[in-house]
Amino acid sequence: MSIENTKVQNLISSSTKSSSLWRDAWIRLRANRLAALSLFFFVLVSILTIIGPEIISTSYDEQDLNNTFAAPGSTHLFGTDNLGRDLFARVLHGGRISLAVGFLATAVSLIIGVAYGMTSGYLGGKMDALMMRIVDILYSLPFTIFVILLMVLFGRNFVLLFIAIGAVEWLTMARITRGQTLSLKQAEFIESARALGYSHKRILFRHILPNLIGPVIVYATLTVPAVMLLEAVLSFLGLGVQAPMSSWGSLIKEGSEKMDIAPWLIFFPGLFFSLTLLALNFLGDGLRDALDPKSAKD
Amino acid sequence: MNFLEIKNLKTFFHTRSGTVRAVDDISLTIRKGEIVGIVGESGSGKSVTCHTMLGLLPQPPARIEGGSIHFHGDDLVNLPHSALRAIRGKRISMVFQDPMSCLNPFMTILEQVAEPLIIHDNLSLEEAEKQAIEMMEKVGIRDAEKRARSYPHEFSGGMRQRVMIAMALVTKPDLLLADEPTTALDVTVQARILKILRSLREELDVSVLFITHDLGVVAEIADRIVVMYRGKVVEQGEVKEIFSNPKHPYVKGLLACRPTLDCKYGTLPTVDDFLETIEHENGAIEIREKKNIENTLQKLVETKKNSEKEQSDPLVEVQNLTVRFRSSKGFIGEKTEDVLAVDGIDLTIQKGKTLGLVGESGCGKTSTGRAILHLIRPTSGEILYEGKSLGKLPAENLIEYRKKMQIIFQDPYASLNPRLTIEQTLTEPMQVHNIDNNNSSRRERVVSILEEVGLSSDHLLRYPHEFSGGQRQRICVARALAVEPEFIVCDECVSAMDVSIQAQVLNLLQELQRKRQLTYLFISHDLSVVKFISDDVAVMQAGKIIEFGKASDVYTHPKENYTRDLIDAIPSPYNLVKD
Amino acid sequence: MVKFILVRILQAIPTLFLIATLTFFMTRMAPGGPFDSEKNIPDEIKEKLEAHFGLDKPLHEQFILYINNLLQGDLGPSFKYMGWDVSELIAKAFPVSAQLGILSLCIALLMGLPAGIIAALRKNSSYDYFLMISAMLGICLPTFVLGPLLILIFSSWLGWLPPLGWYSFSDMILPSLTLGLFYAAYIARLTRAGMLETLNQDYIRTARAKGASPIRVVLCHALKGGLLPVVTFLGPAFAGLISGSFIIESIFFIPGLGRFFVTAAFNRDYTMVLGTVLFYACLIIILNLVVDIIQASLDPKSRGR
Amino acid sequence: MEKAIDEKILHFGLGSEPQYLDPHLANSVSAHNVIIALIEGLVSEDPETLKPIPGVAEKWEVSEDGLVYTFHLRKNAKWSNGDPVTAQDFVFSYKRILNPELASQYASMLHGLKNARKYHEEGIPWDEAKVGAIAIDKHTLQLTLENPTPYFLELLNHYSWFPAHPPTIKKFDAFGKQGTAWTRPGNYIGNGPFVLSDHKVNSVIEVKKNPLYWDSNTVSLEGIRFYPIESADTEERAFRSGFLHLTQTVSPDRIDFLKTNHPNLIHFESYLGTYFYRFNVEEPPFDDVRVRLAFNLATDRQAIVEKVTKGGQLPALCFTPPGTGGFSPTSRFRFDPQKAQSLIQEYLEEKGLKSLPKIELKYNTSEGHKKVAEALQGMWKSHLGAEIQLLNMEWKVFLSTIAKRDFSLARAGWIGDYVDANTFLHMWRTGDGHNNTGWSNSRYDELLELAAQESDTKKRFSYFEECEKLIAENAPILPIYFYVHVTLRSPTVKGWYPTLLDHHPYKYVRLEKSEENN
Repeated sequence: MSIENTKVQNLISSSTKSSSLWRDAWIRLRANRLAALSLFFFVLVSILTIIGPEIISTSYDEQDLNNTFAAPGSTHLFGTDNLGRDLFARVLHGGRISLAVGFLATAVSLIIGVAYGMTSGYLGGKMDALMMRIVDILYSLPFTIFVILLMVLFGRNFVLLFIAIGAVEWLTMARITRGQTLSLKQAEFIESARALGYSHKRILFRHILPNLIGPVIVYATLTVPAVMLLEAVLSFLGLGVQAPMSSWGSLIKEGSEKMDIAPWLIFFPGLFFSLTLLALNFLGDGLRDALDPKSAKD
Repeated sequence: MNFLEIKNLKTFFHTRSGTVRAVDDISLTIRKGEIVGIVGESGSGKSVTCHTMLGLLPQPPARIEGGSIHFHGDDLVNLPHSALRAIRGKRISMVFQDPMSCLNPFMTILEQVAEPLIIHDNLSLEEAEKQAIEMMEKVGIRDAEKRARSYPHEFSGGMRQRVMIAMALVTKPDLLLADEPTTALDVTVQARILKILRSLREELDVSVLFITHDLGVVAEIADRIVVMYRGKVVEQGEVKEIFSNPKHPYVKGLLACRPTLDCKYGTLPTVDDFLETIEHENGAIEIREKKNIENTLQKLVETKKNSEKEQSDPLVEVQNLTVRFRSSKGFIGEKTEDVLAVDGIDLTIQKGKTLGLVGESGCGKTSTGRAILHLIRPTSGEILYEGKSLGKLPAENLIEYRKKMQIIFQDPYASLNPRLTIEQTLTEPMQVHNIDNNNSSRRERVVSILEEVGLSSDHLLRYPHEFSGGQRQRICVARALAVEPEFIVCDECVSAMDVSIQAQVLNLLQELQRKRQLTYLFISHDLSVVKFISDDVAVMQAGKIIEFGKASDVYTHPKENYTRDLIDAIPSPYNLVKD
Repeated sequence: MVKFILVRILQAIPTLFLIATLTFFMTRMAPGGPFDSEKNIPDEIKEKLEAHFGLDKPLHEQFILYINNLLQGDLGPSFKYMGWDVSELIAKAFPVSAQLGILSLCIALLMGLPAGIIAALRKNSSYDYFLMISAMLGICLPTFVLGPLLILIFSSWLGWLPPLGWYSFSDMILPSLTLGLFYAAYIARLTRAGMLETLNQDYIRTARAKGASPIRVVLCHALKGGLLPVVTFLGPAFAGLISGSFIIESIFFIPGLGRFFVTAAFNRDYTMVLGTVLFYACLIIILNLVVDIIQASLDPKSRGR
Repeated sequence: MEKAIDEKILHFGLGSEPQYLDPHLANSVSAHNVIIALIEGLVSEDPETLKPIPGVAEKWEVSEDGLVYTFHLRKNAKWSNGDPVTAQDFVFSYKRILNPELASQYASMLHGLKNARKYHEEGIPWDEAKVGAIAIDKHTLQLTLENPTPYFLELLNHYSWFPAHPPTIKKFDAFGKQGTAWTRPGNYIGNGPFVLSDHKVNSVIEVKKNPLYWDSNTVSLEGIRFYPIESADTEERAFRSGFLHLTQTVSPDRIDFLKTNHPNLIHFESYLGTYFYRFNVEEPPFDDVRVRLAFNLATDRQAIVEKVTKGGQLPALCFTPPGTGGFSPTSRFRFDPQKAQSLIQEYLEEKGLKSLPKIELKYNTSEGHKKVAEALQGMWKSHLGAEIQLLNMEWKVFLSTIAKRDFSLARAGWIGDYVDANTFLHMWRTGDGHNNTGWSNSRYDELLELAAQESDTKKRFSYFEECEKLIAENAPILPIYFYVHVTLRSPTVKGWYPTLLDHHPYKYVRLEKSEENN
């Protein structure tokens, strides 16, 4: 018996080229030049914003009132702002906030949306109808308006910002998840899982959830830029983060006011913001193509 | 007169993973008023040939590498797009396989049928519609005038295919390309469509190139047959000639592995019994006939003799089973529709035997299978397993029976979780049901089951998408076997397969039954397959069992007209040969 | 169909009630009131002021009173714009927002649809890449950057168009363009995706097999199915255009509903905030309904129901 | 713009939509800017000095004790519907604004009238209360004051003293009611140089020349269009592209740019106001006067006005702006980081602390406030080692936070209502509605009481001086700078003079083509 067993072991180690769908997707993603470039750019920006502020010598809030509105140059790579603060440091720091808002709020919406959508889709029937009707009702709330209202009425508060934005975005996430769950539920491998007597928990988490992740990741990738835009809008209304911290949104807002006298103040934050959004969007598109088995046929 | 002549046509697909020689140097001719059937399994290049003729292939990846298609003096391969468009739909029309997806859901039937006339003949809308309605009546759409303004979804599958045919013939073309036009249809509907095609050929004097994977169909309709295999034409000739005296080993194998009503084999021969293929380094393929075929076949015939089984105890009894679906569209208020899928049926499945359940689509046979396994709750009635009622069991005890009863589905692509390796898929049921308590012994068991279904331990760490359809179905069988069941529902489990693979899977099922004393409920729309594998047969129509009995009795002496109709509708080359 | 509409309207009632309740208590719980200002008002005067507008009553009484008035179609007086009723103000501001929204939507459709169709037909060509990267840029460029940029170019430098206001047609061009470009980009992407999906359908192959010309294939066969996602998007888009235009309205000084809402929120103009939120909610509900109806009428399968 | 000059229409950026156009309810500068075009008070202002000059009253007498004023109304003063403006109209107006039912925010401006409080606050009927406002005849009005008030005539230029047309008020039942429609175009009856012709909320308020105005010959403008543009950027863009003649919102960041590139457009005008921070003297660490003084000493006001605000503001080294009604307090606040440090050191040692606790600085959301706060944050960090956390709040939230005294350090500003030191010093009395620091000093309260009774200017000023000294010693606040009004004004606008209260009577304003204007 043990001999048999080692034989099996050997066979397993010798069978090399097994490729999971994830690996395939990764290969497809890498083959998509735009998406690969976007991924690279995005990783670069993330690293820059995460460790950048720690390693560069100037601090984002250090003022030099004698050197305001300095044009980009060797001492200040991106120039300085109205209080003589180094724009490069501020862009890096702002990116940290913007990305944090983008990702945390998306995470909030992801968790709520997937849990809700999966429950609704899996339960089906009356319960599903009821849960989706609730989503429909929530859809008809003017949500941007509510976010603004919340922020205006209760002051800005990071947690509130996530909750508010997450509360807006989870609806679509829930719909997507529910749709996927419904169609997966009818897939024959789920039926065979039921025929094999698997528990609901096992079916949900081992068989449905992993197959949901594709579309969910794609949507999440596209949600992050949407959230970052919303944060920028809030910044425009003066409801963004607290000074002297800044997000890309608030930097762009400040820059757009001084477009004609200090164009670099809008150029650099705008460039980073737009390129990051661009990268995330292209990455999302690329992921959709890579994860969608339909496109694998081409 | 050869009015269409294909010479040395080569169409290759250039993809990232390499070049596929989809059509590799074929030549064939069609004469005026003739029906030529192209037969081949999936991937043999028959559809590509057809699409190449009309320039419908997406280029790239497809590319015509050489050859010519002469039609009335034009070479279709080199024709400019506009000239080709003038031929498409006017002189050469095409009918596709799936009449649902091939009709535009946003346009009325009439608009679509009349459209070729408007495009090619510059007819006024009125005139075009008049002719369209006439043609629709010709293809057997009753009340065409009235129904013409409906949308495709309001038509049944057979009616839609008639619409497609009307649309193709409305311009009175010289040549009709029919790409598997009856594959998605029930046998009785198929028979009617074939009849219409035959009669219209006479009436309109149109040549037909009929593509199908079904030898029976081609025998019914074609004058001449072209057999394709791996992008090449392996044999062509008159229908009778080919069926009575096939020359190429592949054709011989194809004819032999197809279960027929008067099948003489106990175990089906497979194409591999007839030939071996040798791939040369330059990509060319050589096909050689195997030796001693006669011997092999003789052995297979002998297996039939000891296959008669004795009477045994019932394992599963179905009593007065009713399944009703309630489809409600929304949370409050809106309409609910009741569909009575299964209408109070009784069935008995004997231990160690196979019950075949046949019927046309929508007759309730699938619902019956799932209700027996309690995958859907029966609305009323009882399922007894070894005399115990499953309906009365609490959920935790049902799990015990889940171990004993398993199911294999039609679509092996959808029945495996794409995110799990084969090993994970196969060990999971063992974990759930606590079969073997450690992983190494489970792995051993998995390997032995894999070997039993004709796979090897090499496949353990692979993912489903790395396998072919036939292999996947074997994995599905292996998964069902993992819990050591006694009873398996096979729900159309070979319907989507090519005949050669179908034969392999049928053989596997039979072998497993013998070795493991399994009991099958074999659900299928294909009467020949059911006849081959079943001991008892139940015929279902509109939710009711209309006939039940020993397979041999039912087929030879059907009591009901419906059963007889079904049997008569089976297209069979042997009817032809016998004539 | 009538039944469907009726059911939807019935469903809207609890939705609106929920929104009203939520907004009412949210605004009231917020710090600050409509009569706070930097020059402090003595408490007694403030009490009088509040009594004057019934703000001194217990909250639940105020709520019941508000709902009662609401049922009679009375949205109450504005606190910020003294002497005007909320309904009057909405009646004046909404047409402005609607005008802006419709113009932007027209621009968005006129630019987005052709761009999307061309990109889909010339998939993976340089046209496609150019159009889609432009569209992506359009999506990623916040309106509050685009707006001032357009003003800088077209009014400050070139002097062609007025920088703000909503008094004549020339005033409308820049704001509609600013707002429209974002949606044009979005529509272009949606159209492309929808068209690509449709062009892959079997019935397109059927149409080609009939000998239909590429233009006929696109116009007669692909467009209807390909634009379905765009139609679905139009409802939320229009609602978004109207309720989300406050940035444009503030940059271009347009007296639209969005600006009213934001100022009202900042000024604790309770009745105005409530009024606008309820109005927006109604609008979204109606637009969703309209889109559903249009969609149903486009899709023959759901037409019967 | 050329067209506007020909049409003689002034385009004016208003900053925000006024809540009220009713003079008895108005509460904002933007309302003031509109109302002075529509209504004229008893006296008017000299456009350059703001000295009281005859308005509706052509002349007046003051009793020797400074308590009784007798105004003689001109006979040709008319309401815009042709009715004569009478003494009774004024009495009616005072009765209306003091009417407790009306709940006017500025009614207390009239508390200087004898017995006005009795009627307003104690609910005693007008006639019984014997309020010191009597119409002797149709054209003679006699006002009696509680205290001699040297600045009384200046006070009369505040809109709370303006008349309203009694028949209109009665018609719209607006005597005791807010939010009536009488202030809409078509209903609005005024007596000023202009009449309200159009009002599109959030878009434009338009006034046209009033032909019935007694001095309409002096009025050059044919009309004014007021644009309530909330966004400072939008307003500035509007000015730059020639859409507006005048705007008063200029971002500090632009001042340098404008000074170099458009020196003819930008105007700096001193303004009667102080920009300062409040300490909460009841919460540590600011409960200790040394900490408050240290923060004051560590504030380089000169740097703030030169590097941050840049609008030609004066550093505030005392609380009352110098020269307010002739009173200039001694400068007592100074910049001395060493001293500041030693004070903090002393404090820390006594409390056994290593460093100051983290301090929150609250301000209402605005670019300008943010810049000053960020600059101070830097100064205090380097001089005192103080960690300051900035917290900007939306306006209404900020107001309620201040009123609840839920802060330790908060931005503030005060604009004088009239040209007298009293308008500034008044607010630091114990329990004053604007105090909000928790600071209380009985000597200070006493001094203000003495000043109110005193008619001798010299003595009054000595009381004020002592008040300033008390403020500097106790430092309940941190004065930063005195306001300056930065205006962008097209050179075509003539007859617009820098004034301390930023009042600009429109009747003297003209639009002329200018060679500078290209």
